[in-house]
Amino acid sequence: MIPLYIAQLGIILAVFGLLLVAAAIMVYSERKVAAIIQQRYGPYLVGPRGMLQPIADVIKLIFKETLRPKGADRVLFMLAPLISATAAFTAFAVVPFGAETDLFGLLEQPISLQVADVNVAVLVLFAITSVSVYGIVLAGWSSNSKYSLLGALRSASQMISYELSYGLTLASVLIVANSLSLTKIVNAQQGTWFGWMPAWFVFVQPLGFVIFMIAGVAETNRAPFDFPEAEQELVAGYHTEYSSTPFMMFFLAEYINMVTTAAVATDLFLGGWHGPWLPEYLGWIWFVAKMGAILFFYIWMRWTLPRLRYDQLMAFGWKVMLPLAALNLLVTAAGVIYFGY
Amino acid sequence: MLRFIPLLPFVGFLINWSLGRRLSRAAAGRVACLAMAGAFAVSAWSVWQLLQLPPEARGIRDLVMPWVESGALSIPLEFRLDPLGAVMILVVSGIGFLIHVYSTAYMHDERPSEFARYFSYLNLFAAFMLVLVLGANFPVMFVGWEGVGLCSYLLIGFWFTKKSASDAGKKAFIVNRIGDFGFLLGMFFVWSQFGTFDFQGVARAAGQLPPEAAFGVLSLATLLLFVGATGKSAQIPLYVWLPDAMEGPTPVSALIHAATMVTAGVYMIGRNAVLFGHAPETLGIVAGIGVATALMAGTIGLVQNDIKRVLAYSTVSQLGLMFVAMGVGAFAAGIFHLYTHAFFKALLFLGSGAVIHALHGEQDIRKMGGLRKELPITYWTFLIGSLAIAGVPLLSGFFSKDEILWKAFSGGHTTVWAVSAVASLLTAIYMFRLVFLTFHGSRANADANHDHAVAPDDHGAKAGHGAAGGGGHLHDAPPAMATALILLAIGSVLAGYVGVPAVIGGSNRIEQFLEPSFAVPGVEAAAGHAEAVAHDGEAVAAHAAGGEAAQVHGDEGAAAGADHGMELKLMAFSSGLAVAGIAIAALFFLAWRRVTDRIASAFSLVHRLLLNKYYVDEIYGFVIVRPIHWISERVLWKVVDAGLIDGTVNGAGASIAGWSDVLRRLQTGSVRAYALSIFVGVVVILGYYVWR
Amino acid sequence: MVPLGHYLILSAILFATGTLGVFLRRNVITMLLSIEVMLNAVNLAFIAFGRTIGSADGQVIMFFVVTVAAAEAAVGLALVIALFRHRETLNPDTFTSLKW
Amino acid sequence: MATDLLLFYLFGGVAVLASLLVVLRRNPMHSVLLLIVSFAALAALYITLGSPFAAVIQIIIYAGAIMVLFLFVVMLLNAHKEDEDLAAAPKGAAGPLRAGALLGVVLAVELVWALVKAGGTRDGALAAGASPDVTALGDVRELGRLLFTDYAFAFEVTSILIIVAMVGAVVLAKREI
Repeated sequence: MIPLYIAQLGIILAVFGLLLVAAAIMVYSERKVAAIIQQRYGPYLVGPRGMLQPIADVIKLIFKETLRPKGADRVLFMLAPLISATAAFTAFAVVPFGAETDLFGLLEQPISLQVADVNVAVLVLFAITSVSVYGIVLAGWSSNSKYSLLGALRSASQMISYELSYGLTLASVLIVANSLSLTKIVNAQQGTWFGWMPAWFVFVQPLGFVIFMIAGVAETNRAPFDFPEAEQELVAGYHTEYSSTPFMMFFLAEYINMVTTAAVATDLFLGGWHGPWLPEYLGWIWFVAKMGAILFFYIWMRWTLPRLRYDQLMAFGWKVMLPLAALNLLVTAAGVIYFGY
Repeated sequence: MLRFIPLLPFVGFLINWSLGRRLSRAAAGRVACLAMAGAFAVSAWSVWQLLQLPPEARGIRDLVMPWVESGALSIPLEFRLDPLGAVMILVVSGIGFLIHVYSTAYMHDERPSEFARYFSYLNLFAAFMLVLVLGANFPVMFVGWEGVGLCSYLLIGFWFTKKSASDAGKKAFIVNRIGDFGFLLGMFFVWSQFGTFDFQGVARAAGQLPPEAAFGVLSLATLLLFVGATGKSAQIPLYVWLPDAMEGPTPVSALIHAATMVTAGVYMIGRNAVLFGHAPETLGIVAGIGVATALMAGTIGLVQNDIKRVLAYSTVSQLGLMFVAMGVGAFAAGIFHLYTHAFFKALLFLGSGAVIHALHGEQDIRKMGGLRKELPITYWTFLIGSLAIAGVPLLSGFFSKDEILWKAFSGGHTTVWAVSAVASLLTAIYMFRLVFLTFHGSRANADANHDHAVAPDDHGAKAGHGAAGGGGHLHDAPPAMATALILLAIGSVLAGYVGVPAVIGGSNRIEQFLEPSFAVPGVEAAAGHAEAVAHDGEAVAAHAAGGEAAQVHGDEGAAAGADHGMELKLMAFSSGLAVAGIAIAALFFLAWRRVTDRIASAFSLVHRLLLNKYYVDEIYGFVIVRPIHWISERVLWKVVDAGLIDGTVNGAGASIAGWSDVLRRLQTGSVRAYALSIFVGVVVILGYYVWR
Repeated sequence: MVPLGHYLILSAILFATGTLGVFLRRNVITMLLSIEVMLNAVNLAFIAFGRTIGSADGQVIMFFVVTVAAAEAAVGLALVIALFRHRETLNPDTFTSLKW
Repeated sequence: MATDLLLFYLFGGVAVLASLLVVLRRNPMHSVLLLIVSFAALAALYITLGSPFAAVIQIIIYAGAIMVLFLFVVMLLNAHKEDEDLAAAPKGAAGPLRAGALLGVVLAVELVWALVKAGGTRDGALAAGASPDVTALGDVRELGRLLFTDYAFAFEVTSILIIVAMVGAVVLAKREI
């Protein structure tokens, strides 16, 4: 019998490790997918089919020299990547990725596969994403360089702009699920409608789903919204001046954010770990599958779509996304009142 | 219906005043005359309506609207027509109309705009005068009262480019204001006594009271009203403005300063007959002032050389006679005289106007003479007028004046009677002096006249006319003037026959007609009389009970026959006076001119005294005007205005500026300072609650 | 549980700190920040009270305060930008002219 | 309990320290970040006060929105350390400075004293009268209900205020509208 807190600790560690692994996998798969899309091989030397490539990258980065530009703010320059990484990891803390389980009787009481089940989980998530902007902004400002500053400014404004529609879609989902806790939201999507159609919120909130995805892309500074690090315009954006470990942290943070966003999307719209055929305790497979699909979609999008222009981005965010999100929220509220969920 | 009587002239005023400068002379004149004709027609019609009613209930009221309503005070804008009013409106609108017609010719030399201005004023005057006589209560009457004052000011100063004219206007206005002040006080006093402004109401209330033996509230009220009357009607001590008013155009003098406005005072007393009747003290004063004025003006008139001034003084003295009538309680007689006087005095003024017109502005009778041939119409009409005013039997003046004298005598005021007789003798003398000097004899230095004529005044056409005039042939009054003159002449002959005394087979109709206006309304006259007699046999008191009652008393007496012969004797005597006056005038001013001059030089002191009108103007100037000037300049201007008022105002400004300089320091645009002030407040308040 | 007084004293200290900032700093932005500090002190007091009397009103009021703070920050910063454009400085003591 | 008090002192201390530094640092950028720290500390305190919603709001709006705005401006104006434009400061500005600082201290003293005076009686009463069921406070539904019933009017007014502020900010900051 393993006491509860040990189990909790275990989960925490597991989540941490899994996130790292996920990041690695993401790096590899991204390169591969990109290669496939561009009709090349991609990494194939390190390990079988170059599967160990990410590890090689990590080692390379670690052994690089840590540079700090002259006139950079010492403290902040170092603080920035930490903030990003921390925020990224923390965000996942409130995301449940599996049904409650007692690990086949190993525990005296079942625990949910989740680090912290806060009853305002969604808001916490939101809060953390909103904080994660600081990492980028500080990085840009502290490294005392035009490109960085511009990148920082861009990312700041971009994130703030898209947070609004992001939050509004969250709100509409909350209304439908009638709860703030992610676990409850997921459980609300159990079962099917009309016997064949999975009761996922994506079918209730199609528009919300689309908006959420787009906003998520913007939040994670992915193409086609990757302005903070638009190679062609600002050498590498906010992390131009970074190298070695700090750079790695940003790198990590970006991929983990992707994972987190995908996970959240899964929980909110795709019914989390609920799915047919598989037993409860294997629900996490469904979860991973759905997440994988979304992530693939991300990569796919990145390598197919060109980058917008900055003003287009802003205009789109404020003049299309926000109104649509607000409309969606209103319609949802009205519907909920009308059908009396 | 009554409201249209004043309204029509007012409309005429509005037209001429607003778009007069665009109208031609003919148009403007026609508008004005039509307005007056309309007024006269309406008046005649209303009077006809009035006559249909039974004598006791004769009265038409027309409530236009409630005017002032506040608590106990209620002043409706109301017109009332009663016998007295009837006589007045007929005189005002009728003679007014004739004078309008006359003016169209007389003012023909004016520029069109001036012409229109003149007629607009004239119409306005008529409107106000009619309001005055029709007003059913004091305030409405007062509106008219002030209005006519204004118009007389405007018209006296019509040729305002002439200093003397504008001065005369101001003088008239100011003197009138003094009188109006008295009138206002009287009004308020009446209100405070009787709680009403309505004439009938006042009369009823006063009717209840016994006539005052001693000087009391009624006497005070009536006295104050009488002050107003002296102002309007040019009695001692406020008569000084009238002679100067002759600066105005002659028709104006005829209409305002002879026929209508100046009689307002008399009318006002008649209107409040009952009130005055109950204040014998005041009546006494009125009689005294009246007779004094009559005599004084007569004497002055004797020596004046300006044709219009002579007429002006005769007006004053005639008004004096009217006040005598009022004073002895013979209200009807007073109004009767007012009515006849309106005719012949208007006639005389217009006649003089014709003469002046013919002589291109010459007004000095010493430069006239022998106009009889050149101006026949003027001469004859003027002669008729003079005979009438002199009181030659069978002309209107005779009846009315004789009535007054008889009433004075029979009322027991022998002294009053005597002085009035002298006054009327003087009237005859100076009038015929005027006639003889103007129309008879030979034209004294005719060529001297127009350089003199052109010199003094620069009004419109004189210059042009003067050239044509020369010493040669003078043309008589143009048709418009002539008609007016003739009509008025007829009037002044016949007007008297409405009041032929009973003695000579007439039945004094006008007196019976007017009777109800002087009795307590509603209360039957005889009763009032009886009650009065019951009070005491004293004559004034008997009159006091209401003049008409006294009148009836007098007639009864006549019927008794005791003083019937007396009345006849007196009548003969006064006509004798008239003839005598004419004779004297003939002697001194036709036959022995030199003797006259010698007498004048012999009694040069008296002569100069009279010539300078007893130096009254100078006295006033010294006693009143000079001190006022001094005070205004030394005290009011230098000290009060420049020192006090300006000082206060400037001081206020300066102090504000100074304080702003101080306060501006607080307005440092520094955010921190403001925050500091806020926090001081916070800390203090919090501190208070902590330490408490 | 922690007695109310502690929270109140803490909030008082924070508030005073904020006022200090408003007066000591020569930088408009920092002054605005100090004002935020003061607002937060107030929020703390509200929530502490709400907790003590066991009602949610404290949080609601805090919510309103936050909203107002947001508005204030937006306008304030806009002003700062406008002023900086004219004067090339953020020192509040240089913005003393009452009319432009 | 001890842990409670411990947490209080910990986060309270952080908050005070951070705030003091916010005031004392010369570099606005640092001030902003320190302010965020103090916000975080306060948020933690809110959680200990059983108001997680308030805490989250604190982070989302204050840290996530308002402070980003500040950062933004700081970066935009590239606000230098204020020592540089100390020279530009006109004379006589020192008066308010000192007086204000003094007042701040006085204010603190007053407040504390007031609390101490009242503390003995009130605090006990409040603590006693309090039935602190944290769940009730944490319940977001309850908040929502309050917000849209008792405080509906205030809510609407604030929304108007926000719009006005938005327009005003745009008008002020835009070079030419």
